[in-house]
Amino acid sequence: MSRAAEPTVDLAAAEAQGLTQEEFENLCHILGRDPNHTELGIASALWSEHCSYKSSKAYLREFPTQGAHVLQGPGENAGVVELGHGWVAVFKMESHNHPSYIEPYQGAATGVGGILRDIFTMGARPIALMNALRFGSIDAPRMRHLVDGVVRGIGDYGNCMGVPTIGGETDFHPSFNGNILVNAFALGVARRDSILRARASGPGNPILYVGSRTGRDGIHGATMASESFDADSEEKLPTVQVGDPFTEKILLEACLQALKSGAVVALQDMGAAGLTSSSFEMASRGRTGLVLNLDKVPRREPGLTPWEIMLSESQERMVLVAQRGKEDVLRHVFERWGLEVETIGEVTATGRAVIRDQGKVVADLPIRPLTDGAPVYRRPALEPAGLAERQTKAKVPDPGDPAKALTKMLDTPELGSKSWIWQQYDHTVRTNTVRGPGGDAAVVALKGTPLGIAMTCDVNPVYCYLDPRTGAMQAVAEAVRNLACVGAEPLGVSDCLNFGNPENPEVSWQFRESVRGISEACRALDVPVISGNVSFYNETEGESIHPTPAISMAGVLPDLTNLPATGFVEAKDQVILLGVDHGEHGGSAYMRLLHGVEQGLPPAVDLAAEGSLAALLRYLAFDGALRSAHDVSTGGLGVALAEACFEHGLGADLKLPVDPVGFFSETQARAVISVTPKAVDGVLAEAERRGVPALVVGAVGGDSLKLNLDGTKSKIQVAELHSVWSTALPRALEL
Amino acid sequence: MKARVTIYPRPEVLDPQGKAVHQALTRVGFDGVNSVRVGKSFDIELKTRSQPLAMKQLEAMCDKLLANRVMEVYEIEILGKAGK
Amino acid sequence: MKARVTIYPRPEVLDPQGKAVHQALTRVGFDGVNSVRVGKSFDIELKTRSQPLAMKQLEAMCDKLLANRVMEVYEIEILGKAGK
Amino acid sequence: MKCGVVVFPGSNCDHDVYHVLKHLLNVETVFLWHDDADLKGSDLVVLPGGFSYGDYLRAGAMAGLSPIVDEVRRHAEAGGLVLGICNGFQILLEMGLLPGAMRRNLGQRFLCRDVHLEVVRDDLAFTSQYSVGQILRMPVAHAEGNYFDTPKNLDALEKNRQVVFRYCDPGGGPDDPNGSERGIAGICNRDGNVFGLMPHPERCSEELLGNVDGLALFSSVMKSAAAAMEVEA
Ligand SMILES: Nc1ncnc2c1ncn2[C@@H]1O[C@H](COP(=O)(O)OP(=O)(O)O)[C@@H](O)[C@H]1O
Ligand SMILES: [Mg+2]
Repeated sequence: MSRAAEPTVDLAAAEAQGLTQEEFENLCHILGRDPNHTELGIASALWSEHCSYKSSKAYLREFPTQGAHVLQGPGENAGVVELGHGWVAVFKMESHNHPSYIEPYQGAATGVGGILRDIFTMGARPIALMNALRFGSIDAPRMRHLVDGVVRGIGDYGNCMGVPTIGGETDFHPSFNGNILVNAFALGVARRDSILRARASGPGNPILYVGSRTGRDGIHGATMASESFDADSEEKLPTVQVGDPFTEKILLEACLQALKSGAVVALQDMGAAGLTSSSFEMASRGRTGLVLNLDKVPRREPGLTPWEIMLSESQERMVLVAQRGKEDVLRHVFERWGLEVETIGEVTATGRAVIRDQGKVVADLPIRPLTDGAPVYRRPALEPAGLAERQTKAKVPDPGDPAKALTKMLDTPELGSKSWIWQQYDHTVRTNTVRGPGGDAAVVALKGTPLGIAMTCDVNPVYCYLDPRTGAMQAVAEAVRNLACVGAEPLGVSDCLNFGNPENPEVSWQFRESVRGISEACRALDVPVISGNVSFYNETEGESIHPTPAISMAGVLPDLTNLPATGFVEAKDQVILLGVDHGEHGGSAYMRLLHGVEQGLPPAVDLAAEGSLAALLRYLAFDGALRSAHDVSTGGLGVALAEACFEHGLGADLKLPVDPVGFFSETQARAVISVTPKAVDGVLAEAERRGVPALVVGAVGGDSLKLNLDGTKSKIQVAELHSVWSTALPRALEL
Repeated sequence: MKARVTIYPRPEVLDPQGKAVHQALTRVGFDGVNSVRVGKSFDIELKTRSQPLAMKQLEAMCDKLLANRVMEVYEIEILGKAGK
Repeated sequence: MKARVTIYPRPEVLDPQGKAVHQALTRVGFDGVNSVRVGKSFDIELKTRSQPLAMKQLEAMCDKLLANRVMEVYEIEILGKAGK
Repeated sequence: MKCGVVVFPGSNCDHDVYHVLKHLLNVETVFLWHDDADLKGSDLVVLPGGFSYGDYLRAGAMAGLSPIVDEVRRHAEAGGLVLGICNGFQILLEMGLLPGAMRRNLGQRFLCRDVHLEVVRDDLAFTSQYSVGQILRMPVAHAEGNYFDTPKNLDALEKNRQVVFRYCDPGGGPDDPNGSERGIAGICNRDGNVFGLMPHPERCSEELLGNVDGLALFSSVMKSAAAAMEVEA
């Protein structure tokens, strides 16, 4: 194409691509001239919120990222922690919110595809997936369609890949009516010495393009993820990215095989901002430069401009830096798997990206000034108006018959079983799933070792709305607790920070507070942040979502012999309550679901108490004393006890130290465990030694849950409760 | 009134199914194929006997449920008055 | 030569997909529907410009790969000479 | 005894079956690449689960045309053992080595959960370690497992004793998680040397996974192979 046909570059063009006046001037200053159209496209993609983290970077530095187990913290495609026995775990969580709202099936599917590529670019084989989903009210427009599409999209992609989806979170809240959240998590394993970092090093080394051909898919995706939805969003729709899990599966196998050849210097997937961000990031990390010849890029359709090729977000594509002279080895591997492979450029020592098309240079940009030199903003932050009012304690109505109230709570999509979702996910493939979905944390065995790897993801957006700092701390604390319930030691966090528009000072404040809360909790509980993702601009028509700093956490179990169950296992086992209730109902499910009130301070987080509780649970699990353990979280003791009964359809006869209101209180740092009668004394003594309040509240047995709440008696058949709980979600979906 | 609705991915949208079928055909020796696109087909029998009404109903069905306008296009063909 | 191959479950085969679509249509208010069958559609562009040859190739493709004769039937329609 | 596990592009239970055969049962086991028309002397050929070629047309359709498939057919016709699990079963149907076809699940969705199976045949090389009427628990994970054939063919299938496993409830009563005709979960050919089933025995062959109901299927094969060898000797 002739350069003359290119659109003119001026401030208006820059603004149309998402740059501010200041950023545009800065760009011209860096270049020492005006950029051309392609260069402007590249720079605005690199400086988009999604790629540059310009509004979050300054705050994210607060996270603790070091630790004895950490091999790679934030900065690469995914973080890496040591598991032992020469193995490492590689994991990350990422958002795909905007695409999933526009086209739920493809948006969610490609979200899974993207997070999987982040794992295998590091040289690790993905072995587990999780997903954290936030939908609006089930009756909101399009919501059932969104739920259906997102779940099918996640399932079809992960299932076809043969990576089990073993856990996640699903919630419904009106603050997500116009902007759902789809966060995908993947974890892989590798031998310690086979981890690869995405650094383009060694000038003269060829750059290879592998995988699907390039089309016009998702051009501007990164910019779209950096804007809010409004009425004319439909107009700006890019070509929807379609996931091709079959191609990704062979890409995975071929890449892992290619890595074994020793001929790969670096591997990077083309995610947001496609070839632009992948090539710039690789060269930036390697402190090198590169030359790309766009003629060589395999294309799906004719007539793509350099601008489009550089910004396309076609899926299932990789850039690979090969060792010079060993290209043929790699070419052979990829061709055997039937994949396209092309040499599209080479690494240079110039520190510049020189992009050529049909013999002409179409872009020539310095790399590090555009990556490391991207703008950094500390946006003005302001406590939300009306916060104090929101935090005022509301009156808590008496529930009447506790069993009836419990039934009503379990009869909601929020607290009902999520099995309708996870039965659509293959969670048993790879034959490592020791604990699939349905418990506190999922666990996979690591073949060839005695080790287990546990994982969970947690956050309560209502808590975060009422007090982002406490809410974020609670998310970390709950994740640690969930891991402890299976006896796992936490190794690291990958966070996925979903917020509204950061240019809104109230959102900026929520973000800052949340990051502080995560940092504080991670420090206290000794879990470093090793990777993560920020998703801003989650709002519609000016209405922000509730702040949702999702926390995914992975941990390790030294062996799997004594793995406790989530629910009661055998009659006559003694039920012990760990922790004490403080009657906290700010943002509780009881107040929200039964009384429509979302007010007060969220439950306080006592990090020391959480630490002791988790240590106790791990000790008891390792010791073999724990028959079952389940933490108390959303819905309080009532919901935790009901869930404990469901696993084997076993009832319990319990005298609890709470009144009917306290039955649903969400005070933290608590768990319900069951142990054999013989083990009780030892468990109580250990709890006392560690300063964890412990009380025997009754025994497992029978087919009903019998309650004595401070004198109020109530009883319900487990089967009756179970049938309500297990069908609540499909009924709400009108299936 | 019987009608057939045919739904295809928009031309610019990736069609992994079409790609896979094309490759499979080539693999088993059908090398005379230039391209394959895969779509869905719905044979719908309507109560109405009025063609304009049928068209209107079918268009509404496509817009509302059958097709995903973000990435698909549809065609409607009336097959015959009687349920043939 | 452009052709369209349409593949449907045999009439005697229960079509749960068609049933599900029918129910969904009814749920969103389209109550004028008697029945729905769901099939697949393939738009195939062939190199040949001979219609009889094209038919022969397409039939072979259907028998060998595109349709499962245990439960499916196919129709072939030539759409036009040029890759329109 | 030597086992061969076929790897199609998109197979994803290949390593799971390999693990059971090689590591749990200590049998010589090799992978067989779809593009090589060579069974490497395998006595048992396993077509594993997964999404061969993405299952983009119909599950198993495209894999049914791979170069290795002709060898598998020859092996089967010569009386060799062939086991198809999940996608492998679908491929055997598409190849015509087993009768019938798979529709989408009645519920239209992918289904991953434990199901119960009634053992209908215990006189096959694949089932000798089970007994007729025994109830097994096994995981399924599929979207197209809704077995179909015409009533006439189904009658023939039953008459020829080709139904091997049938879905049931935990007590042995009728159940049908995916809508399969007559609750059919697994069938064999007339000679009983080709067996296909939708549930995944390889996913329940280890104590660690909380269920070993599937292991006997693989050990049955080993046992009958050992017996056959004794006869030969
Ligand atoms: N989208 C999902 N995908 C997979 N599993 C899910 C999903 N949503 C919920 N689950 C599973 O359902 C169970 C209940 O979830 P949740 O109530 O969030 O657990 P917890 O309160 O212990 O974190 C968990 O085992 C979780 O892994
Ligand atoms: Mg929990």
